[in-house]
Amino acid sequence: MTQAGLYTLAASALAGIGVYGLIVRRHLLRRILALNLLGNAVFLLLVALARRHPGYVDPVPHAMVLTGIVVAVSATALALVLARRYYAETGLRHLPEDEG
Amino acid sequence: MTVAEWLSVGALALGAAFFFTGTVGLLRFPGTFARLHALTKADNLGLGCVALGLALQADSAWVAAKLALVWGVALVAATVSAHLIARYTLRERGGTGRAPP
Amino acid sequence: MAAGGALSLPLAFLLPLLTALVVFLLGARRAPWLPGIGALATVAAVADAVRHVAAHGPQAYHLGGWMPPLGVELYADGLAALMLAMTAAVGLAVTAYAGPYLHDGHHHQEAERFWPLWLVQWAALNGTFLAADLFNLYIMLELVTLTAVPLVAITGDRASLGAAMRYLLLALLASLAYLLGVALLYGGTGTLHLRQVGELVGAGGPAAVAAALITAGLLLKGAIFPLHTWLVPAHSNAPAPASAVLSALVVQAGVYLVLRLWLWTFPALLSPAVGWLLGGLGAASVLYGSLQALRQSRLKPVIAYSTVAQLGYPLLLLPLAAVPAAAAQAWQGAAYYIVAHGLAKAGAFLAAGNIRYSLGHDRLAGLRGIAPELSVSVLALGLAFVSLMGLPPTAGFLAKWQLLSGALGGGQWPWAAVIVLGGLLAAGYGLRVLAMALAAAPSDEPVRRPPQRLPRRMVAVPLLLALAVYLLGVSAVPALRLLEQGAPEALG
Amino acid sequence: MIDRAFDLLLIGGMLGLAVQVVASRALFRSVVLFIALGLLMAVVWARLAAPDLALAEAAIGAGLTGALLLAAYRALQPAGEAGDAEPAALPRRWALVAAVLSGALVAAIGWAVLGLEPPAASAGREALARLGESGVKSPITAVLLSFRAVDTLAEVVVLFAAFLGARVVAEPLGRAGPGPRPDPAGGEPVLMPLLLRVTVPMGVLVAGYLLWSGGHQPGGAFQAGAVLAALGVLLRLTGRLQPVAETSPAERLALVGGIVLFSAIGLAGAGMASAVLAYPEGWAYTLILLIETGLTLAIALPLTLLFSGSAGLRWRGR
Repeated sequence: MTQAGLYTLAASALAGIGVYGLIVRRHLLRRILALNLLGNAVFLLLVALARRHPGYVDPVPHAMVLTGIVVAVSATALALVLARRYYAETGLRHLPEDEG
Repeated sequence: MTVAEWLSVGALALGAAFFFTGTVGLLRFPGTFARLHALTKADNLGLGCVALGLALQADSAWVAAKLALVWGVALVAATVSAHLIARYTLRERGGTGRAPP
Repeated sequence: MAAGGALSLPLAFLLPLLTALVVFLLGARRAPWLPGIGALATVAAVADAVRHVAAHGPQAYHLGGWMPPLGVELYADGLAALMLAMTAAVGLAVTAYAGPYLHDGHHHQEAERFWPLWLVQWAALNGTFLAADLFNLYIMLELVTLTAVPLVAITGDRASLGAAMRYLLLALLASLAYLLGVALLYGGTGTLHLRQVGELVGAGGPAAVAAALITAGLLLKGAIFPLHTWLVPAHSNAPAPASAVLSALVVQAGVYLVLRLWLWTFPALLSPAVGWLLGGLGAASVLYGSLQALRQSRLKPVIAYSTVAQLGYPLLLLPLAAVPAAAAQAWQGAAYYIVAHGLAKAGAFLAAGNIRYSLGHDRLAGLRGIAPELSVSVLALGLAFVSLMGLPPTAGFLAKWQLLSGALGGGQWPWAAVIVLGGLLAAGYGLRVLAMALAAAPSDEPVRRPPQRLPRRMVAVPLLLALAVYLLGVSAVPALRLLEQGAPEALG
Repeated sequence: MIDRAFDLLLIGGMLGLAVQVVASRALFRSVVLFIALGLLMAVVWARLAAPDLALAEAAIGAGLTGALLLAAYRALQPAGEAGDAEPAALPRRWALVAAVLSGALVAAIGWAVLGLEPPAASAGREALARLGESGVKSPITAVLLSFRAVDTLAEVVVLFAAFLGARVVAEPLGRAGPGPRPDPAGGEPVLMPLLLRVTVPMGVLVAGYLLWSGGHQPGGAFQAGAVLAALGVLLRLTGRLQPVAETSPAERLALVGGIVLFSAIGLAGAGMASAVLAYPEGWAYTLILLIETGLTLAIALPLTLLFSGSAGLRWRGR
């Protein structure tokens, strides 16, 4: 197995861990962490796939991940502010399952 | 291998040993102060050894200077953070309510 | 290195964006006229784009002069042009409506925050309809999400904060599922351009996994059953202009992309089984959303569940697209459906906003006797509901008719049954609301507080939107001809 | 051989940390381990020949996200409660469903990537071949600011939108961001002014260098902006920058100026070059550097403000 192959498999495992955490853990902060794990998995997949070409490293996925990192921190920041405000208003740190 | 390379390998190995010791200390020692003691002393020395080992293999003096700078900056950061952790712990545990300078 | 295509394509993205930035720079209070100017400029750019598409066929604009796969292409065919035009109509209406709604003295801070968010969202929506690049679409979708969530939460009460939180978490999951699929597609094809990917990707296993991930993400963003749970709390707790934008545009962008990607990028994967699966989800949305709408006791949740139902219809195109006798008509019907629903839903939410603004609540039981005081708003609500039910002479009728005759022409009676049943259920919840609103005030009712007077512009805007639905119902030829520009080759 | 062992060790560490982030009982532990995972990811990027990403990940992914997470962790801790008091875990059968679902996902993606042949041609290959036409020497900067400039423009707008959104749902000034300082009356640790005197000028220098170097080697507006934002966080935490409820005109200009400049140069391209977001012949390098300078501020300031939890910041030196 090549180095890129190893890391692509690692990325799929990381994605699984993220999705599992997103489903089973209900604390808002944990859900945000799980989403970030999933994001890291996607980034890892992109960068590992960029490494497979013989003779060159594809710069386009690198640019995509760089963009993705900034998008991820923006979304995380908004989610955290929203979670804090939600907690301040309701005293809850998770979303009730029944409504909606 | 030349003498410089032997020295480099020796320094790297020593650095790794320091890091290992520091990490064991971090994991095994009781209490914040003891852990801090293990971590800061051993790891700063370890990083110094690693930087030295790499500097001996460096292509130019410029790269070696950069490695020295890395070590210096890491020392400053480690000093301040160790100081802050110790200060915070002392205030929490000591219960005097007044932080030492 | 030539851009090709109409300059108005990038302008449709850049003009609302620049307006948003300048509004933020100056402050909405200091320049209350600026959002209106920006909206008019955007509408002009969109009109020019539509004119180009109608006269010269599909337009492709290569940003930076770089051809794909190197650069990002903006692409407007008839479908994209129609979406742009619908967004422009709703956008102009919302901009006109939000002015008096927000500047009435109670909502000063909300106004400062609403304008930049909404204008950035408009830019991102136009970008979503135009982008012919999978990764650019990801950023546009994130931009739509990150502006939609604050619009849900803008009132800051408990219900809307919880709804916004749920919406944000699910939308981020959806974006990442989409991006995961895009990563696989780029890894397999080396390009991000919609049609180039379609030509290179084939129908193998990796393509199927990527398509599944992307579709799951988009169905979640488009609130298709069973991934619809976040929609109703989010859309019914937002202020009226935000609800209108969210229901008429934001979720429909997700459904639009499902159609766009399956017909242009993954036609090779669109087997009858896949078509039935996606169409089945659409049908489930139609039936489930309509049934839930019948059971609500407040007006805004009724309209929100009706959104869940209406979003399902365009997906019925996917099982019909492979049937030669049904494809052409179903294609027109599905595309027209998105437009008809967008206009009618924006009108309905703005009219409901008037009722709520005036009465201070939107409980169905409390609507008795409002017709004399809120006659125009109730009229607009009624006209919008008639289109949602699919009665002539509305655009909703025309869209349903095309879908239905496509389904019947191709012998696809299960889909025809869903369409008819969905229409009947819509009549049920629509008439239930209208019956309440048109009923005489109960004589034994204690004295109500007098309804608050509505600014004239807020009265007129929902009615104009509702009338636009009738206009498109009576004279559909230009829009349908526009749709033929660059219609998908995958049909039939 | 050693290379492979190192890769396996990295992957093992990464996945082990990820499992701990999800499974750990104490939330604080999860947060800290997630930050550690971010640092490990930076090493992974370096291993995978992506030094640009290593820089960005260390500064943004681990550093700023970590600071945001820790501040939020503290804010979500009920007053006077030591433990985490987490909501009840889901019933067992749900965990089973989740395990099956995520297992299926892993299997599907793993199967897909193993069947994925690298394409003969790719956008990246073309980008490398036509690097000379972009006006810069670093392929990633060329992709970000020339070939796919619209992505970068939209992405800075995403950050701006997150700032706008955070303003909508923000908490009161006293509770937002990292919260009140533990002992505003008590003195500052003696080493703090020293640290700032070393770090701040050096950080500005590093940011400037990263910005300039982006034209020909790893670095650029993202990394420079992240370093500046980290400085902003440090100054906010030590009280040099105080949160305020109003965004000053200068801050407004810094927040949107870079985006306006980028869009304006992009629009001018329609008349002076071949297309929107194209640069006139011979001007590409200069204009890209100008845009990147504006973007550095448009990245640094919203990130700092998102951490600060305020609409603006005022200087309160000591």
